[in-house]
Amino acid sequence: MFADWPLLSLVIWTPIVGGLLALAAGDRNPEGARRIALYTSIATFLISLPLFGHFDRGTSAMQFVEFASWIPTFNVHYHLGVDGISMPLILLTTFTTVLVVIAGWEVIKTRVAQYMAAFLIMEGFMNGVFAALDALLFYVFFEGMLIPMFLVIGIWGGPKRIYATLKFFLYTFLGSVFMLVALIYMYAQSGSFAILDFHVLRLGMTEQVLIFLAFLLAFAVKVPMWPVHTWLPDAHVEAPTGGSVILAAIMLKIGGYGFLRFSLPITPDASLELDWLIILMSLVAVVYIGFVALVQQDMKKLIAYSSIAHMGFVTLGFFILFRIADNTGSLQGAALGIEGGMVQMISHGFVSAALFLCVGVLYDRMHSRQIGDYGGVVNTMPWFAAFFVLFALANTGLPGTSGFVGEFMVILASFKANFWIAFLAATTLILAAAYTLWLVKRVVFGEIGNPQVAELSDINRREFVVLGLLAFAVLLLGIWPAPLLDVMHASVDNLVRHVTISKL
Amino acid sequence: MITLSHYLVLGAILFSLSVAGVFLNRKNAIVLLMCVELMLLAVNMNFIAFSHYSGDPAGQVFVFFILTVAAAEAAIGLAILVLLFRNRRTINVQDLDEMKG
Amino acid sequence: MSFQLAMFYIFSAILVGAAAAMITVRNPVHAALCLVLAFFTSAALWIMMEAEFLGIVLVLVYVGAVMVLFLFVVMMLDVNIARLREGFIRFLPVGALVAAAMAVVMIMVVGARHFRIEPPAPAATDVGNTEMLGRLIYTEYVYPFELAAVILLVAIVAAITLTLRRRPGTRHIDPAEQVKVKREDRIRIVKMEAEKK
Amino acid sequence: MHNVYLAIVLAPLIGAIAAGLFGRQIGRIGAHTVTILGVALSCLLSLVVFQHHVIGEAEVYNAMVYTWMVSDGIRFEIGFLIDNLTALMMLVVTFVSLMVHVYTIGYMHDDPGYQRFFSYISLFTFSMLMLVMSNNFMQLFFGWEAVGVVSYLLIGFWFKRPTAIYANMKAFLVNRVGDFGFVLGIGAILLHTGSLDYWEVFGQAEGMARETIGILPGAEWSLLTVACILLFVGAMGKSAQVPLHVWLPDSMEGPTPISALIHAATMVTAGIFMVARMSPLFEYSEAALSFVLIIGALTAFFMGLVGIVQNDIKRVVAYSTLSQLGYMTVALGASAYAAGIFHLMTHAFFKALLFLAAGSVIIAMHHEQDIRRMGGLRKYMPITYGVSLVGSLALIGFPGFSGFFSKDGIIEAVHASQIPGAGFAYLLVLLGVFVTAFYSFRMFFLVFHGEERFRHVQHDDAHGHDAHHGHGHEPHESPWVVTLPLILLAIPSVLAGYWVGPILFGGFFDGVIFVLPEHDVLGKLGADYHGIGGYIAHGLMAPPFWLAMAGLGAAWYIYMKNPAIAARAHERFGKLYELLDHKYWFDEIYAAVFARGSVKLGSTLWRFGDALFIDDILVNGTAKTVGRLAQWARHSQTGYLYHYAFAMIIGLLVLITAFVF
Amino acid sequence: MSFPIPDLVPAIPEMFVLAMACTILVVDLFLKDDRRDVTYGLTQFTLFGALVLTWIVHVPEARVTFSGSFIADPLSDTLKSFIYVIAAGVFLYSRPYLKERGLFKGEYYVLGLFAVLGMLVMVSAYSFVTLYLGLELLSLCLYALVAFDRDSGRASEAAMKYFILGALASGMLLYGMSFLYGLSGSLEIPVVAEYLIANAGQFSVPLTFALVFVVVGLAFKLGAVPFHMWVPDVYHGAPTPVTLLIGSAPKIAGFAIIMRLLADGLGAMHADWQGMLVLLAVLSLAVGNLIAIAQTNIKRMLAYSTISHVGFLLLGILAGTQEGYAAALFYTVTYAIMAMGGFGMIILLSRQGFEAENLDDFKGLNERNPWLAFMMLLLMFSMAGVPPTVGFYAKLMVLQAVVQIGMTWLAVYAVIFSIVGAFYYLRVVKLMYFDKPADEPLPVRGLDVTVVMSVNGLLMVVLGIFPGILMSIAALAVGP
Repeated sequence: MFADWPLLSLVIWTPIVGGLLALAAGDRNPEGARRIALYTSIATFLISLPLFGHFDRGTSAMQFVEFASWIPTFNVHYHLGVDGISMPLILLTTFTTVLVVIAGWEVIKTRVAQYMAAFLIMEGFMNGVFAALDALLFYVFFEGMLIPMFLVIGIWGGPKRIYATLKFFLYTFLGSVFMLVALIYMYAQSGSFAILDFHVLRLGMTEQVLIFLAFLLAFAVKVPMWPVHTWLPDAHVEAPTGGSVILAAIMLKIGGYGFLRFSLPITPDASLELDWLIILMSLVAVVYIGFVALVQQDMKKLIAYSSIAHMGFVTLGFFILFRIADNTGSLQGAALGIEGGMVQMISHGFVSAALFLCVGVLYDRMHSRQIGDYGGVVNTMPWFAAFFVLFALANTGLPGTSGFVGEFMVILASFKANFWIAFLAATTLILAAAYTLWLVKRVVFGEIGNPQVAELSDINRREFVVLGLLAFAVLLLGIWPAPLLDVMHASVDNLVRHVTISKL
Repeated sequence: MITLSHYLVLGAILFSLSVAGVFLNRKNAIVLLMCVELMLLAVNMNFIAFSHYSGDPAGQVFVFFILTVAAAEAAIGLAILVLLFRNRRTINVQDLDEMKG
Repeated sequence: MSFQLAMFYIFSAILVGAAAAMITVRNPVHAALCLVLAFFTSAALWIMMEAEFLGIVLVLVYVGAVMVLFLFVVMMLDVNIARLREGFIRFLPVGALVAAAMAVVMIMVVGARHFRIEPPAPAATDVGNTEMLGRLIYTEYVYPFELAAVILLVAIVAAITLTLRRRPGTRHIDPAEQVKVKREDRIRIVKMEAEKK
Repeated sequence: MHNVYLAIVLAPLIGAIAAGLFGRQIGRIGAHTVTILGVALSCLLSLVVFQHHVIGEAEVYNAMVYTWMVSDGIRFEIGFLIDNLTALMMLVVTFVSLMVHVYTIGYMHDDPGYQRFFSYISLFTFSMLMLVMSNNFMQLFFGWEAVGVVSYLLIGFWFKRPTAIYANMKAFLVNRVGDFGFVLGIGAILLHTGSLDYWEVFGQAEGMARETIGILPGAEWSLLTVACILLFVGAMGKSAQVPLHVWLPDSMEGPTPISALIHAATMVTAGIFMVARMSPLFEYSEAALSFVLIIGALTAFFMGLVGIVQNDIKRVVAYSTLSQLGYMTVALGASAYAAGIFHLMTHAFFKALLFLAAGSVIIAMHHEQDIRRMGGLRKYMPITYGVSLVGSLALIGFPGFSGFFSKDGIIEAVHASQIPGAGFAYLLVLLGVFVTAFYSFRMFFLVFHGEERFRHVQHDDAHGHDAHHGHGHEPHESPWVVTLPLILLAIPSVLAGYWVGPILFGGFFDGVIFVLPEHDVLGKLGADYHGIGGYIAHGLMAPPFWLAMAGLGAAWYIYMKNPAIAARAHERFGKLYELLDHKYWFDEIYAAVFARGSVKLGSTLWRFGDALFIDDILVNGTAKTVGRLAQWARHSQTGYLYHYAFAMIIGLLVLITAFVF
Repeated sequence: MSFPIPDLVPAIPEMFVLAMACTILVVDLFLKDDRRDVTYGLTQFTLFGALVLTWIVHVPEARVTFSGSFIADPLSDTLKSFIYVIAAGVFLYSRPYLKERGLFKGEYYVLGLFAVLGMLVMVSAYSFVTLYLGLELLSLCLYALVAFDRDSGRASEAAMKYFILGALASGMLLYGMSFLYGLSGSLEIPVVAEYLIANAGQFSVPLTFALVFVVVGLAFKLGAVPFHMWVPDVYHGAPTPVTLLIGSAPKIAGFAIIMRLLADGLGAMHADWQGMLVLLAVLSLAVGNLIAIAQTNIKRMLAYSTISHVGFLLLGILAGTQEGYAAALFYTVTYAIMAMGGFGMIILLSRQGFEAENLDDFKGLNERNPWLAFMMLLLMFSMAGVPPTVGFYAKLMVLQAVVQIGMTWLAVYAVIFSIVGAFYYLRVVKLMYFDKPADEPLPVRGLDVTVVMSVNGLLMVVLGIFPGILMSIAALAVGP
């Protein structure tokens, strides 16, 4: 029965309407705003579930398609649909937003309505990004979500929030405007803004390279890839917990999603030509950022850098396929890399969200994110410590947790491409373990570091629910990733086939 | 014979002079107003010349309107000048720099 | 050189000289007078081009009204002339250079061959220049004409708005106010409690 | 049998979850009951399995439990491969684990983290079983990492101790270096075979051996060699082979039961097991075998040497473990996989025994671990003394004890091996025998014989777990929960060796371990095997026995008879002593190069790469430049009318000159 | 002699506005200061009536009357409608401000209406004469209005600068027109256009020469670099309601004369003026956005932002295609609405004796009045061109037009500077949302102002979600 509903519109607009309602509830009625936000986010999550349940795993075609004319002048349509690549990301978004709402329940004390509204509206936009099949619609959502995030960091952020949020906005804006030009260019060539039309648009090599670079800039900033990553640590450090969670769990994924939806299928030849660049940047992200993460003194900064390193795997997995074809002469393993990247995105959504929430839990109690201010947290917060260690291990890619699946797949795939790529990628096993466990050692273990730590109280029920849900997700995905993978196969196979056909 | 070119050159010289007047004059705002009048004179010269050499009266009509507008402009310009003087006790162009940057 | 050409050169020379003087003289009154001279000579040139009406209008309206207005304002404002001339020489070279460049460029264009056309033979019509203009203005150009009228109206309104002011310091009696006055405006009854000893 | 296998794996897991998540609810007794029941069930069922496969000679079982995922046609599955090797390993693991569980009741009974501890060791049992029962590389890696994590958690069990949480991180990281290689090895295998299933992979081993891979420009290496060496790097991490051995001694920071379980009997032998399991791969790569052989030999000898100078009772045993792991590795390298596995098994028993006995001593000494402050414990702890003697004799390979059979098999195998480096390895393992005997009995004598030094040595807080338990009491024998496992372990420590015939020469591993005919050293030795008696008799003639005796004698002489020699030797060979005392400076070098080096590199990259270059120069620099440009540009707006007009004229002129002419 | 009475119908809206302006002028004379609202009401009625009349007399075809000096076509009617609406908004916003400062006088409305009339004339101009007269009518009213606050030195200084430079620009425009007239022999735009098409290639030097002057004149009116220098000073110096007026509706009229002169009249010389506009656009984008960053006064900042928007607007025009013109029209209209909102907000935040024209005056607006802050937020993001606000579509259309003609580099250049631009718009948002208020709570404003501001702000989003309508209107207006 659900299959006939405009599910995608619902997952986009329900939170937006809910956000406006929360806004209307006003800051004088924070309790009402919270409840509206909670119900809306849960409702949205429930609405998004049939997307998974009724998903036809056998086809790479877009599903749950909605189509309506939007801007006739430009042949732009309100065209929604999901395939195996975007659908999991929508679920991730709706799931994470519920957590964010709960996590911000009593922590946010000022301007609650605006806070909740910002996250709900952002959720709608992000769902829109994943569901849009029209490039302009995509772009509108892509940019639109910057606004609430800009405000979230700026209003509820830390002391250097203004620098951070401006940097975040301008960086992202910088990347995306070039994409806009590229989209317009392709519109000029094809007379349509439909992404699927772009996929089959024939483009010359120079055009492809330029379009590819434009996309690269947009998505690389979003992912973020080295060397356009420096906004992320700042944004994360200054953002409130919820902001960090959304930023890490979903916004970064949009960059990765963009590579799959735009860069690879639209400019396959340029991707082939320039894959070395992406691979290089990804490996730098893994290795260089791994080392940088090692020396961070601020927990959030450390996790932010770790995010960059983990996202390096995503991009590596996406762009490894040409090398595989080149090295082995077959495409065996190409889908492995891409699916690995996809799984890594989902997993990183859970793990980084969980880690940021953990830091948030500590921050709410001690108002410090400095690693040096902690020590021996396990003595006073054993449950918290258990969760933290679990998520930290997931972050190091421990088998049995979600963090393992994607990394494993990408490393295996990259071995098919080149030994040294795999070698550098696999250093994450050491580096991620080093920075994460060192963090754990300094924060969680040891004697009680200072009197404040001795006063800490363990997580309350609300926090337990949030972290417990994430722990469940992390373990479930680690123990049985097949359901997630099954959803992707058809789309990824189709993508691989598509990408390997030259457009020249 | 006097060719069209003669008048046009004359107009051009007048135009250049008026323009030079606007940016050379750094002291007296009223001279700026006069320069504007001179510029319109140059334009009028052009129109009349073109009108004369093509035998088309429309140019002269335009000049007529330009003269009217110029008179109106002069009135408003002088009013502003008077206002300026009242407010600032000066019409020194160099002193008109309260707003910059 | 024909007489006309000679006259043209003479008038032109005066015109250019007057214009140049206008932008360089120290005293704004002199500048205004130079402009008057420029208008006169222009009028002469216009008349040479059979634009008699406009020539006359230029003299009557411009010299007679506008320039008088200028002079009036110049004298009314009574600015310190000496101070106003400082620094003129300093900016002259650059300014003159640009102006000269401008003139050269413009002359290069307008002096080109295709503008060297002869004047048409005077048309033998019984309609005079003034009449012709009159006809045009009230028929074909009635719309612009009305607009010109509006512009003049605007100029009047604007000039009055900007310059007419009631001096706040001046005292005047407004009979209407006096008539409208009510008891409450003038007298206030204050109730006071009896003083307690 | 499928459900039996599943039950074997899941029973400890359920115990772990129950004790871990609901520890507070079920209490201490509940926690140890549920976990011991779980492990006991596993152990029992393992016996059943053992009976089924080894004695009943059932078919090899290879089946999938569930599909973990499928990607790109590659199936990632969870499944079991049960054959004789697995059955043996299962038995060893569950048995030792059960013993440790029981022992823990006594050892940990005062500890506040009692339930947590049981949860961890049960979880470990589960992970280890997953590892050994796996039928594919993915699950192997899962178990591989899972045991590493539990080891991490257990080493840091006393999380308040800075040394413990340092040691556990170190252990995990060093293991990760190994895993790094291991993952790449899996990648190499997948590259060629496109499958992660053992059997499918083994079937293609020959093809893989022929395929080459260019790693360094110009150097084409056999893919199989690369894969095997990479896999072996994983084994080096897990089984603590030089140079990745540094974590194992430090891991003694954990409670003693886990030292016995994880860091002696089971987890550290995972590497040995893995290589044996991969014998069809290693066999085709002589280079890899040679590499294994040499690494093993180095470990066996040089780590043993370090054991001589250690004074911490657990560290001595730890170095002994390292050395013994070296022996096993040597066996693998010599293609005597069965010998390696055999030694693995016997070692599991006697080393667990030694560790637990050491633990018993530690309890008795109130958590004093320095053997220089012990002595003369024989009369206080007769049971412990007895089992320690058994364990030590087994360790040094005294004829008739289990260690003798397994170690002798290894040494003979190396002697017979033709693999490059075998000669060198033989020399080292021979010398190792002397060293083993020396340090074993050095410890034995210092602990149980001689002066009762614990009476006059001032207690140094730094060494004590609990300084208040003092010297008021005499040392006394441990409770039955401690001694019972000791006794139960002592039995196989002696008897397991008598199984040497079937295991080494009797085709026990036929169809499981694959050996190329030209590598088949055990086959060669087997030709001379004529029963246990002959084996022992042969052993009595062979140099290893005499070397062991020499070691034992030397220890007796130096530490019992004439302790002054020790001091003199200490002075005389100061440099050498220092080298050994610092464990060849591995820790210091690693700390300087890797730990501090990467921190330094990280902060350089951060400060100069991220903060300075990208952020300050590129990002903020651009912003600042734009800002400065703006400030500069706004001066063009001077406020002066004539400048404005001038700008217009210039603009006009430019347009004219640009477009008209 | 006989002379046919011209068809007056198309000009009815203009005549109505003129008549009403004169009426108001007279009525106002007889009104006491406290009944000045009548003037205001009449003014609004005039605009409303004119809007209605415009659509009553509207026919889909172009009608030329008054001997070819007047044209009514879909473009003019569309633009006029926007002019009425925006002017009405301007008057609405201005009222409280004027009242508080004793500037609430009939002259403001009369001059304002005459300015509107000037714009109408420009929009409908079909000959150089009408075009010039309309332009002057508008300009003269604006000069006077800038100086309207007679006691403000800054206002009179601004008026002086505006006046002199404006006259200079008019002179240049006229000079260019004189050549066009001299060469083509006509003042009527279609005749000039025909002449150019017929004599393509001839007289290219003097024609280009004339074109330069015309372009300079137009560029000045729009405020394109380097003819932009009056913009900041005038916006800054003028009373805010006047800034509001100057900054909004006249842009539409400016667009109209560009359409009439460049597109209709000199369309044959597209290749020439395209180059010039490229230069102007490139400079405007850079200078406008750059200097805006350094501003502390929000009126000045918006002035520079105007300059940068003009750069964008020019991009649309220089494309020279129907899409380009439609894009430019869309851009102009949305910009006018945005500017109205932006300056309107300054008025709303001002009160007697206090001009909220420094950026710092916006500090903490979200705490003082979240709704207004939200509206300003929408306006700022719209100006920055961030979807889903309408400003994005404006930029999108323009960029699309530029890309369509193969000048992708120009699009790239434009977007780079729009990033710079985003910075200073964001700074306003930052002040409103992230900083603590330095000022007391806002004075209570009338419902009308609040409603209009809300409409104005929400329009950014509504048009952003449904941009199709306005796009169709724009496309229809510039013709097939």
